[in-house]
Amino acid sequence: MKRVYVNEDWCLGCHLCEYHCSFANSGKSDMVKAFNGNTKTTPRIVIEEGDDINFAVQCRHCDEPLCVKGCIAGALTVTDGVITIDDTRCVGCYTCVLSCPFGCIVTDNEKVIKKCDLCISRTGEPACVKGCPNAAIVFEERG
Amino acid sequence: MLKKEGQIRIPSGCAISGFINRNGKRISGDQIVKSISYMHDRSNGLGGGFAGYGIYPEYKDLYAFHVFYEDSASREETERFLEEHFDIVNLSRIPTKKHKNITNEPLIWRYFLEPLPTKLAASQLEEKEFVAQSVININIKIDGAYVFSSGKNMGVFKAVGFPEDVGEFYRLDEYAGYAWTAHGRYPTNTPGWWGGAHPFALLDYTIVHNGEISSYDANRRFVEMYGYKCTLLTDTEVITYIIDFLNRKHNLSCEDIAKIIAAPFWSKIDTLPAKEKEKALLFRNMFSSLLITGPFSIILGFEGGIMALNDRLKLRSMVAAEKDDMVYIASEECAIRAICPEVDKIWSPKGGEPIIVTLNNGGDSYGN
Amino acid sequence: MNYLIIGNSTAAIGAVEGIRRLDTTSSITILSDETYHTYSRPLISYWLEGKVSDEKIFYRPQDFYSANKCNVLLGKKAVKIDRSEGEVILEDGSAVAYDKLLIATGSRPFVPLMEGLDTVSNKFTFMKYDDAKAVKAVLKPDSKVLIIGAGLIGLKAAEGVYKMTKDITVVDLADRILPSILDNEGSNIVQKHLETKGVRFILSDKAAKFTDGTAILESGTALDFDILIIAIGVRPNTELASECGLEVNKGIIVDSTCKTSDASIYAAGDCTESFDVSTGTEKILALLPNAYMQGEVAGLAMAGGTKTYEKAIPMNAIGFFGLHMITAGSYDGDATSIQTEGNYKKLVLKDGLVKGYIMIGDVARAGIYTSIIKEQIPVPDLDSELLASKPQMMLFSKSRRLQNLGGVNVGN
Amino acid sequence: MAINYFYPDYEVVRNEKKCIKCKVCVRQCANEVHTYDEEFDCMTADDASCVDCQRCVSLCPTRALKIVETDNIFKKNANWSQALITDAYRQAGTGGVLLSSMGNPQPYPVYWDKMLINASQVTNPSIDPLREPMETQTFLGKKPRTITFDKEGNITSPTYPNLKLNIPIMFSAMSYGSISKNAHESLARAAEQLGIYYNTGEGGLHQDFYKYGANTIVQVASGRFGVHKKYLEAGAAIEIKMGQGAKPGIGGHLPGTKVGEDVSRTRMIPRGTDAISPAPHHDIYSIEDLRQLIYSLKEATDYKKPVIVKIAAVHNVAAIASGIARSGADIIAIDGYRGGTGAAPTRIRDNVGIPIELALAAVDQRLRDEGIRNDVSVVIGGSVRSSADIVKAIALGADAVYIGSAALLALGCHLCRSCHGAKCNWGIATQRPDLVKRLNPEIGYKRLVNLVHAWDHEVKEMMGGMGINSIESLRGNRLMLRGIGLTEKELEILGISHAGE
Repeated sequence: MKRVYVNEDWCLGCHLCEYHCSFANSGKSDMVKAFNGNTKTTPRIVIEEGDDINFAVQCRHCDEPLCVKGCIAGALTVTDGVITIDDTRCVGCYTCVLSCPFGCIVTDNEKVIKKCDLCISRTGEPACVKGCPNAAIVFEERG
Repeated sequence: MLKKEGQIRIPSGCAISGFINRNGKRISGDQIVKSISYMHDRSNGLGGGFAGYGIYPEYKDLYAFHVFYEDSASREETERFLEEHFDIVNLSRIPTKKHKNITNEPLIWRYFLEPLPTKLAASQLEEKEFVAQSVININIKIDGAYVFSSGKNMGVFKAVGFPEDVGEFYRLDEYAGYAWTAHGRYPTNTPGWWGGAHPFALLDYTIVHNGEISSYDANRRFVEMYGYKCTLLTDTEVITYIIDFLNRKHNLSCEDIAKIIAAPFWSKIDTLPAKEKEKALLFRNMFSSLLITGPFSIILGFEGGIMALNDRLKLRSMVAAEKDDMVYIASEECAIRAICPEVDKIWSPKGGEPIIVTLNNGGDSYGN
Repeated sequence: MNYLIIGNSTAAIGAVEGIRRLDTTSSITILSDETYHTYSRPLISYWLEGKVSDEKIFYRPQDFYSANKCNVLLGKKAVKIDRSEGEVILEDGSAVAYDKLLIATGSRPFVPLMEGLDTVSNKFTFMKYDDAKAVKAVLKPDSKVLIIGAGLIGLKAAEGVYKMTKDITVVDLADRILPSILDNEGSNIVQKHLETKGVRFILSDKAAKFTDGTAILESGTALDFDILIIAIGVRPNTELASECGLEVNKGIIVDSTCKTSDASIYAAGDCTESFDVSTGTEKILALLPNAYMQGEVAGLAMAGGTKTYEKAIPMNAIGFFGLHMITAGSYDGDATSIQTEGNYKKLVLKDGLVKGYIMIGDVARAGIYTSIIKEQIPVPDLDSELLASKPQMMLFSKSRRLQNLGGVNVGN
Repeated sequence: MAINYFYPDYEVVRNEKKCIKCKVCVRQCANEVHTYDEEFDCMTADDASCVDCQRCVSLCPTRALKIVETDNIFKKNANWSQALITDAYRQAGTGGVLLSSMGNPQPYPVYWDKMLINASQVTNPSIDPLREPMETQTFLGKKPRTITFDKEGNITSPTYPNLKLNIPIMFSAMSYGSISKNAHESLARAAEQLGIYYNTGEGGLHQDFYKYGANTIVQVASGRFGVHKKYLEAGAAIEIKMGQGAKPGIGGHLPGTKVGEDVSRTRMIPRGTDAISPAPHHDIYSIEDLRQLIYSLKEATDYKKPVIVKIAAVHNVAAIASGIARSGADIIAIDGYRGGTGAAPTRIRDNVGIPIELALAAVDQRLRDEGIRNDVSVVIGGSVRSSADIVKAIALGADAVYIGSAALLALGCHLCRSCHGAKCNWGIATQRPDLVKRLNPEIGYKRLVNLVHAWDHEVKEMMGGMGINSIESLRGNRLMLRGIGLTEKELEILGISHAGE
């Protein structure tokens, strides 16, 4: 299946992916509205920055997803390889945060957790990939 | 005022026809006149002409110069030049018949010549080169004189007018040759000038051509590096020079010439066997500026044969036919059927594939 | 092939999903002594609190059994396993045959003998849906709730009733709360947080005797209550296994495919023992993720698969009144801890490995630590400077990152 | 001193309503124009540092930024332009030579834009490149003067090594050092995919790029940086750089700050030292000396590689080219005065040399007049900006073109002409690792391939329009061009007629 892959050699640490992710998940029609309003959407992608190296991390959509297996509420499910969260079931216990080996389950002040759904329901192409200026994250089939 | 040939580039559409008897049997000129007349609508009256091979058996070892003069002054100057360089065995006006559609005719003279041995030796040139340079010299340097035919045992007859009228004017029924080519002209950028009519000839090479080549200036600027001077700015002229250059200066055969001027596509070359590929690659690379693109169908006449060739995309019509020892080529089938209703075989040659016909018996070009 | 599963909770569901990955046709029968569609036990406090509706307490969608072609026998209690006949005898005397059997009987609350307990009318344990329903039936605004046990269940019960009543007292024999998952500092932080919400704690004390409505503690303190919740601990349901002669220690003994000492009988979940890689010991790890993972491996093994589960560690993610904490592994070793306002983190190293951690407040990306413990990645292979600061992929070597973030076979 | 203050040339305009303070501009500007002020929670910009490279504008996700030219003006003066005045102030302050980069930006006539291309109508059909073969493959190098065969038809006359180009476009010489390794990798990979060539420039060939040797032209310049036998053998052709259009008559200077470990090894000079290419080759003081170097290089490579001699287009270019053609060079490359550079003295860049169009026309005609045009191929560069320029160049007589600036544009260059500052925000003209990584060769090479393919496609469309289906029939076909707004003299030099004639 197509997944988002990171090539840290090309990540500039510009954080655009974060902003595109937030925007994509904000439900707003315009990026300015998504950020200059009262509520800001937490990005589902995390940038790690080092001295010479940067990279973005988001849900790997594991073949053996520990988050899904450990979910106490049956809120995380896999459909065609894509792991999604059902907001109405999540109780915010964070067992998935405990389980995810990549640290890709994101929490904010809201009750439920947030995670990357590959923008499947919105554009078909992950917004982070589309917004990356240097192809440091790509959406492709590998292996 | 319209510029004439030599002052501006002249594109033109046209009709061509030609035939050859493989066994060298001589055929009356009225046949070729009849053939070309069937393509009347492919001409516009601004030029017609013919080339006949094997027509001067009595002077077969002499160069036959056909010359247009605008006035007697140019004739005198030319004749002085000829006397200086050649032994003039015979000279006369070319016999013509008054024709209501042929007007403004220049003085039309014919000379049977051979180079003066002393002059030839002094020039350190080969005989043919000596003759060719002499022709070019007259044409460039002597105002009002134009040599339009200069081969042995062959002759070009051309004028402003429809080709069938030109044929009558020159009384071609009185000539017989083993090969004939004809041309009806449809130029779009000339008032019509006798010298500009086809065939275009140098030595025994004659070209009749239908088309408008788009590679003209690339071709011209290349051959002009090698002593040619394109004075008429016509396609026919440059094609003739290219053929002369490749055949006479590089000793290349008609087949090879076809591979250069209508070169195979690179994609085709890639598929050839190694040896052929090497040759084709070298030809295209070495003579890249002699590739002729744009539409053309030509009939090249030369001593002992004819070659017909289409551009490699076949952007102009051309059909060929065989009947016994005759081979016919024309822009349209009607022109063949007119003189040979029942053919053995008729076909449309592919673009870039030459039809080369030479006389049997190693070319008894005199047909006796 | 006839699969039979005793139990209808996490391990059982894991097993069904495991079996169906390999075998989509054979019959699966599920026995449950409860009468509910499979539901999530940890959700009962949320249900009681009203955060989870009647529909959402279910662990899997309503069409789960039909979609997975399961024959479910609800309200049927298994009383005996007849290994020689290959069948399980139910309370009503009927028998259900199996080719492969999974024991997923879970655990039950431990209620010690306490004087006068039988006189208490509103006394509850807090493990099943029915427990929560029973509490809800009597819970009124201003009910005085007494909870015996300051562990995970007790405190979740406290949170569960909190919406209705703030009058909550928690008593525990230990000197601190959540002793099974937190260290002293951590316990203090959480206790303080709960106390700011109004929960009262009486620690290092225990109920000596009860009358209906009053508990007398060993210290002599008398506590009035309307509702008593006993959350002292749990015991594995191993009787079916031991009675039919399977090897049982504290829990049922299983191998890495969850097979018991009988090749056609498997066991998974809270009723079994697992190997804790953080301490190197066998122990009962009564945790929902562990139950699922064991159930799934058991299901796969029953259907002929070879996947093993051997990276279990104790771990917990839980929150009380908005304060989140995630813990894992063992705290025996060299600890570094950082405490900032509202946040606490402790990382324990031993023998060149990360053995355990506690994160309270900021729990972001804790799973990276969890994986380091489970995968037993040597500390020298990690960026030691970054290790203590926060969990991140940058801790790993470039080649490992490449494998994890750019490679294939993700998550295996 | 107040006189040393220059009002910034450009101003950063930020639309505060659109700005979401994502700070991409802060992170991406190597000139540190943008900052985020924590105290006031606002974005600020230092206009004085802005070079108008458009990096921030391009990356701003909400399109909140634009750069405008300042409207601060000196008193108007048609003679003393503001730029000249400022330059005088600068030099009065520093005493130094002014430096610039990329090509001459002054408003001299662009002859490409004064020539129009022909198309067929009626008498001669145009050719549809989608239906008919349309050939742009070409060979560069000396052609045999004669051809002979033995009895079996095998070729017996000598032939010469030629470069085969699928498309008559090559990437100009740009050294590793002046541009980044990722830029070089992009060029190399694109050249390989396109079946064309890129050029090492005078910086040697990085060890990682020997694998692209079959599509590499290795350059030998006056500094001889990175030249050794293996290097010469690695390339498909060797180019002797005699001059560069952007700075005819002078050498080059790569500051030591750009000579890091890799550049040092590739150029074979100590790390951190300035790499100075002398103005002349000190072993070439005459045409005879050039012949010696040409044949030395041919000897060294067993006569298997064509040798290119690259010169700047200067006044006497036709005679110089003729001399080169008779010195054994297989290809002459001529670089016009608009050609780019990583750094050049401003006055030289803007005032020395002649337009490539005129140089090309003069050289092609001169070589034909001497009958030696088929002995050499002619490649031109120095501001070939589009496929139309290529068609015109070939019709004037070029065999192929070099593109440099256009290739860099494909890689993201915005022609801010600040290469000499070495802080290229697009990761091209820089060696700073954090900036170099901004040019991902995976993207870069594809963009180059796209650009060249697009241009090739357009060249084919125009050829088809002219009724020409092979590039060699366009070469030197000046009838296909007409001048517009040109003087008789200009038309004469270009060898073309005026539109309407």
